[in-house]
Amino acid sequence: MSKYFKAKTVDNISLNKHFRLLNLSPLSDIDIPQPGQFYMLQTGDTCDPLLKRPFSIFRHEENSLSFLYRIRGKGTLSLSRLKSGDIINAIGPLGNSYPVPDGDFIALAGGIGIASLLPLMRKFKERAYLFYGARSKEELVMMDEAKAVSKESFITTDDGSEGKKGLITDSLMKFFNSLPITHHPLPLYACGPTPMLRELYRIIKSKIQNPKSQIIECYVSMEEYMACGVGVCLGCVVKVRSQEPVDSSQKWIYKRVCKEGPVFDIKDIIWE
Amino acid sequence: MSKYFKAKTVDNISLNKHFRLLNLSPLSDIDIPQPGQFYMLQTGDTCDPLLKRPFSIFRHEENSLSFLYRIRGKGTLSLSRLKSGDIINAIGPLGNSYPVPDGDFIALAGGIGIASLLPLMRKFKERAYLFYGARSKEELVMMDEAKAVSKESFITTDDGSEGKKGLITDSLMKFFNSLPITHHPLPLYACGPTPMLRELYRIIKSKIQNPKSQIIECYVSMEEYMACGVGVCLGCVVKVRSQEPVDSSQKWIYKRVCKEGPVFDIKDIIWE
Amino acid sequence: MGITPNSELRIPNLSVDIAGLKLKNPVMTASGTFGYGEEYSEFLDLNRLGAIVVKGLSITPRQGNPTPRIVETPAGMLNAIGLQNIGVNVFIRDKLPFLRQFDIPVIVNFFGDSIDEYIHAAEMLSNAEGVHALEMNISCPNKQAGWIVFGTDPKTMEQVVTAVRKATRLPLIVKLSPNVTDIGLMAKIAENAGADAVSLINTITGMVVDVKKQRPVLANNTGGLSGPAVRPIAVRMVWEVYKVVKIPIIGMGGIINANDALEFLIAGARAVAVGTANFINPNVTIEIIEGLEKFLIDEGFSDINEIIGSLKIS
Amino acid sequence: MGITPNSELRIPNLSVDIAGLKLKNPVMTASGTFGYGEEYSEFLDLNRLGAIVVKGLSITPRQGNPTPRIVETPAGMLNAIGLQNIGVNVFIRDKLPFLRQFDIPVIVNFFGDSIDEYIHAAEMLSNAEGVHALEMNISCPNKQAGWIVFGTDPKTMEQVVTAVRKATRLPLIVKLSPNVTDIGLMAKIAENAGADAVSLINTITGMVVDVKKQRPVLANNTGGLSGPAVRPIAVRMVWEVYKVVKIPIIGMGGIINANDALEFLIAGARAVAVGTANFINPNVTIEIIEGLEKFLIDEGFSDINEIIGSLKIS
Ligand SMILES: Cc1cc2nc3c(=O)[nH]c(=O)nc-3n(C[C@H](O)[C@H](O)[C@H](O)COP(=O)(O)OP(=O)(O)OC[C@H]3O[C@@H](n4cnc5c(N)ncnc54)[C@H](O)[C@@H]3O)c2cc1C
Ligand SMILES: Cc1cc2nc3c(=O)[nH]c(=O)nc-3n(C[C@H](O)[C@H](O)[C@H](O)COP(=O)(O)OP(=O)(O)OC[C@H]3O[C@@H](n4cnc5c(N)ncnc54)[C@H](O)[C@@H]3O)c2cc1C
Ligand SMILES: Cc1cc2nc3c(=O)[nH]c(=O)nc-3n(C[C@H](O)[C@H](O)[C@H](O)COP(=O)(O)O)c2cc1C
Ligand SMILES: Cc1cc2nc3c(=O)[nH]c(=O)nc-3n(C[C@H](O)[C@H](O)[C@H](O)COP(=O)(O)O)c2cc1C
Ligand code: FES
Ligand code: FES
Repeated sequence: MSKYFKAKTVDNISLNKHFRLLNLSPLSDIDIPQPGQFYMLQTGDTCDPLLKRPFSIFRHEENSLSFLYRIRGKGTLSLSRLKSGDIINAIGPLGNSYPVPDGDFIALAGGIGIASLLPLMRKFKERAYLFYGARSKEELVMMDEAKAVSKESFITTDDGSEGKKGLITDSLMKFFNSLPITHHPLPLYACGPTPMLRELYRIIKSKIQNPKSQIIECYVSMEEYMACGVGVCLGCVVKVRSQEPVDSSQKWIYKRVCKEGPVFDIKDIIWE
Repeated sequence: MSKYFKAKTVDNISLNKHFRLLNLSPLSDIDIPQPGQFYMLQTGDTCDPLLKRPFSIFRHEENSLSFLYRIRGKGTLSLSRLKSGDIINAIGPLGNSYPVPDGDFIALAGGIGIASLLPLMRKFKERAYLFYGARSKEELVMMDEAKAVSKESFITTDDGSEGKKGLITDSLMKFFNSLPITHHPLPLYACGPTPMLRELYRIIKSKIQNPKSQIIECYVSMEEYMACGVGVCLGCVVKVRSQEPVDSSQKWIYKRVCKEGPVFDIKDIIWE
Repeated sequence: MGITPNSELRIPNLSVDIAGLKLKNPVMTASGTFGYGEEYSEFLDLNRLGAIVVKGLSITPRQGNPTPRIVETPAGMLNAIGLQNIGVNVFIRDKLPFLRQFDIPVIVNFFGDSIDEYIHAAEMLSNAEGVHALEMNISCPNKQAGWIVFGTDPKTMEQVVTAVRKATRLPLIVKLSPNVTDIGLMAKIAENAGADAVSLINTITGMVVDVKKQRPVLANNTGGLSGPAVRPIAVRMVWEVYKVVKIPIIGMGGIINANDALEFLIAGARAVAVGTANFINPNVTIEIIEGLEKFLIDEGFSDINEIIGSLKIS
Repeated sequence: MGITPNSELRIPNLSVDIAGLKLKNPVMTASGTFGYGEEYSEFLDLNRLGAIVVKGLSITPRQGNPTPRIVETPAGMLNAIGLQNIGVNVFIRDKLPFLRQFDIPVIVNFFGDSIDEYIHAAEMLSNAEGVHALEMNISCPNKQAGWIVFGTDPKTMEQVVTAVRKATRLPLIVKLSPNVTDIGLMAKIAENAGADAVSLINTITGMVVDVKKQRPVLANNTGGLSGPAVRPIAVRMVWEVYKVVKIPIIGMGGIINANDALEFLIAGARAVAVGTANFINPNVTIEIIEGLEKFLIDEGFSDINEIIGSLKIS
């Protein structure tokens, strides 16, 4: 059993102009991925694109791995060219995973961030309060499944073409405010664009600073450019608060998103 | 009407492990190619492979261009991945073409060389004495069509799996020897690997040096690495005898295969 | 940043000045990749180019190297054409009349084996009608100095640039070799020796080995690397040169689209030249010009000069 | 050519000697691309490697540069990790015990901001059990000499190599910077200053610009280019060095398969190191070792040493 394996493309389904669902069938025994973990996928077969690209596991079934992705640049474009039968190399599962929630929880997804959160929501069916925001209706991929496995769902789009018009963090804020102070705090899992995570941190920080509110556990899946995905290149680091800093003048150290992450406690990250 | 145009892949048919037939439908009006001319075809859509690759026109019909190719390295491998609907850029028709034969003629094809000669044989139906050699039966692609349009055909393979076992130039030699000295000399058109062309030159030279034999017109299609295909990079040159050499100590100049060629009089080439 | 109320309606200014030449736009062709303009005139309207730079010329014609002369490498190519060219006289007689038809600056790239050859070629070209500027290719070895490459030895370069400067009143562009430790220093020497502009980068020396034959693939053993593979190196060098010279820079090396051209302009190039990409897409220069215009409109700039050297560094 | 009657039955010799070390085969890992061996030990049997070269160390730990630290380029990548590392002491305490389990040479890459730091690091590492050789990374700036890069200035390089040579009895490999005019000269200086081997190439400085932000993509502005894009340059440099030095050469730069490794060996490298390719294929070193063996068998060689430096030039 190796984390480096070949896989055959079963299909590579176009969901709309930007989003695809890639189904792979590994050609050897593989480890079972946990929600939040990711794989480095080969996207082409020449030296351009050169590096593998990281993608969260979206679904794992017996002898099948699925990835939900958005076409962004040349790597994902190249990935979108894969057709049934094509064989690619993959490395994974990699990184840590979302801590198991005790009871109900909040899942905050911005756009393609849903890819990383759905496995958690699927595993703990009907326990998630889903907050899912995207630019438009078209970009709210997998919404039906996401709603189906959630306890309750809150949807926003930037243009109002589906759900509420506005930012998903605003909906989250309202939700917090509507909860009775005595409500058992729900752990929160978030994945999405950095501005969303930054805003989330602002919200969480204000709650922490409010002596009346209970402290929320909050885990975020971080993104950084990756070269190796396995912890050797040191390309993917984020600043994390630390008691044992490298440099005594600074209270932080670099941690690798691919190894110590991608899931971090939001309070540990230094948001600049 | 531009020699630089986009074309849609109609299909890309696998003839066997090594050979493919690519059918393109140009998306704009194009010039009519002549037998012996070639196109520079885009083979991928990233920076690796970077340069276009040269391929002889194999068939031209209204709004359709076909290319017969052999998978050799990364460019042709990449070309073999094109699927129906994929759009590529192409430049052509480029280079000169085979001079029009007066009457009957000889077509000497080594392997994939058939791609360049078939259009000539097709255009002047049943006027060609075809000499077609390849490594094995499998590599004698398009043999049925080639035979069908020929007056007479002579086939050899290195392994004897089809036709005579041996070199095609030996068959040609025998044919020459069997012709009555008074036979009107047949113009000869050749395309194939350099060793075959070199051997052909040896044969032709011995005929020229034999005062009893009549001089044969002999045209060869030359291959060289190409970058531009249009005459600007000077990458594809061959040494050609010249009355006006650049350097007075040498009786040759470099000519561009892509511009003054690919078809040359065999006697003009300096075979080293 | 130049956003005016009706900026969407305005066509931004693309023209730039290089060494006293006024270019319609900053996009030129790179020497050796565009012949003498004829071949590509079938594919595009030369009048739309910023300038045309022709294949390098020497006082007498050259045969160049044996073949193979080119080989593809990952995202690049090596060439060892060996400076094959028709010579200055034949160029003036047979090629210049064609180029004179167009309303764009013609920049003539030239070289020599010795300082005398450089001087001689510069003089001959300076007297020809229709040559608007000279580009000295100094990436060739100096016969007299035991085949030291002019462009990699500061002293030798200073001598040859000083000598050519005296031999011509045309705008003089010195084309720098990237095969050096400190390209900023080389540019500074060229500037002090009287260059009106520098262009960079020429190709980087490389080799590909045919492992079965245990020989270099190129008949010349080594060749010059060009194409997208070298672009990050070229952009860095333009930026290094921009920091130390005042004369304009013509940037090149691996440009295949408008985004690439913008990298060079922002890093400090006042114009760019497109080389290898012409082979892939004969229309690429025109597409880049259109792409630059679109970028300026989209980003709200009214003049290309606003972005030249605008790189914000950390 | 070593064809013996039953050559098909014989397994050819792959082992080579570098600076007194005996390597099972000529395939090593390149510093900074293989961590301290632990991460990749999940993917391959480290005992099969020719040698392992660990991430560059300094006497004190370093945080390295802010992010983005990497960006992909055509057929290559730029990195500006900024030499983040755990420091010599933590390495000796926490990482060496793991590496000592394996029966392969451990080569420790190290660097400093000053000659003193180099000396100090070399001394500390020389006393540690399980360090078999040192590789000096001289592609870093010298604080004392106003941040001139050690490896691009002949004088500075000579001083630091001479100093380190006195500080250690371990085999000493000097890793050369490709950002120089004459890499042969730099290699010669390293040899004269006491190096037992040279390794090349380190990364080539490059830059990518984000044109919308008008900023370099990397937080450090520039980074080092590696990967297949640089391979033709690296092979040429190995060949240039091979012509002028007697000490062994470790070749690297863009190797992704056995064919690439053979290019370097034939051009004169006695061993090769694989860097960026590990990221793409964690098993690539093993596949290269197998590919080398296959090549020797197919081509009728009985010993890899027969092909080292066997390049026939025209
Ligand atoms: C742990 C992890 C899990 C991920 N899971 C998924 C997933 O399930 N589905 C999915 O669609 N995407 C996912 N991503 C993002 C995905 O890896 C990038 O979109 C992809 O690498 C872009 O490659 P490209 O060549 O297409 O784009 P590039 O040409 O490399 O870049 C295009 C644009 O995307 C940005 N970008 C590139 N890489 C990253 C990155 N790592 N982080 C942030 N921005 C980036 C660039 O800045 C640029 O603007 C994940 C990233 C990480 C780190
Ligand atoms: C005018 C012209 C017409 C051609 N017509 C056809 C055709 O109709 N069908 C067809 O299959 N091929 C044709 N070729 C050859 C074809 O261009 C090459 O096979 C192709 O470029 C190889 O590209 P690659 O990337 O797959 O191989 P590479 O990786 O570039 O090389 C693979 C092998 O092929 C050899 N090779 C590459 N290019 C050439 C070349 N130009 N000449 C000789 N050897 C070469 C290399 O030495 C190497 O051994 C033609 C070539 C020319 C010059
Ligand atoms: C085939 C070829 C021939 C070239 N000939 C010359 C030349 O004659 N004079 C010169 O100064 N540069 C010459 N160059 C270098 C280019 O002008 C340019 O500096 C280099 O190729 C980098 O740009 P690119 O990556 O866009 O090609 C040549 C390049 C190529 C590829
Ligand atoms: C992410 C990364 C980190 C590197 N770190 C070091 C280092 O610490 N010390 C060093 O001497 N070289 C370092 N290098 C350079 C490599 O060892 C090697 O010389 C270079 O990458 C060329 O080889 P490649 O093209 O196979 O990667 C690093 C390279 C990369 C890509
Ligand atoms: S991607 Fe290489 S260390 Fe994380
Ligand atoms: S391929 Fe460029 S001149 Fe012929």
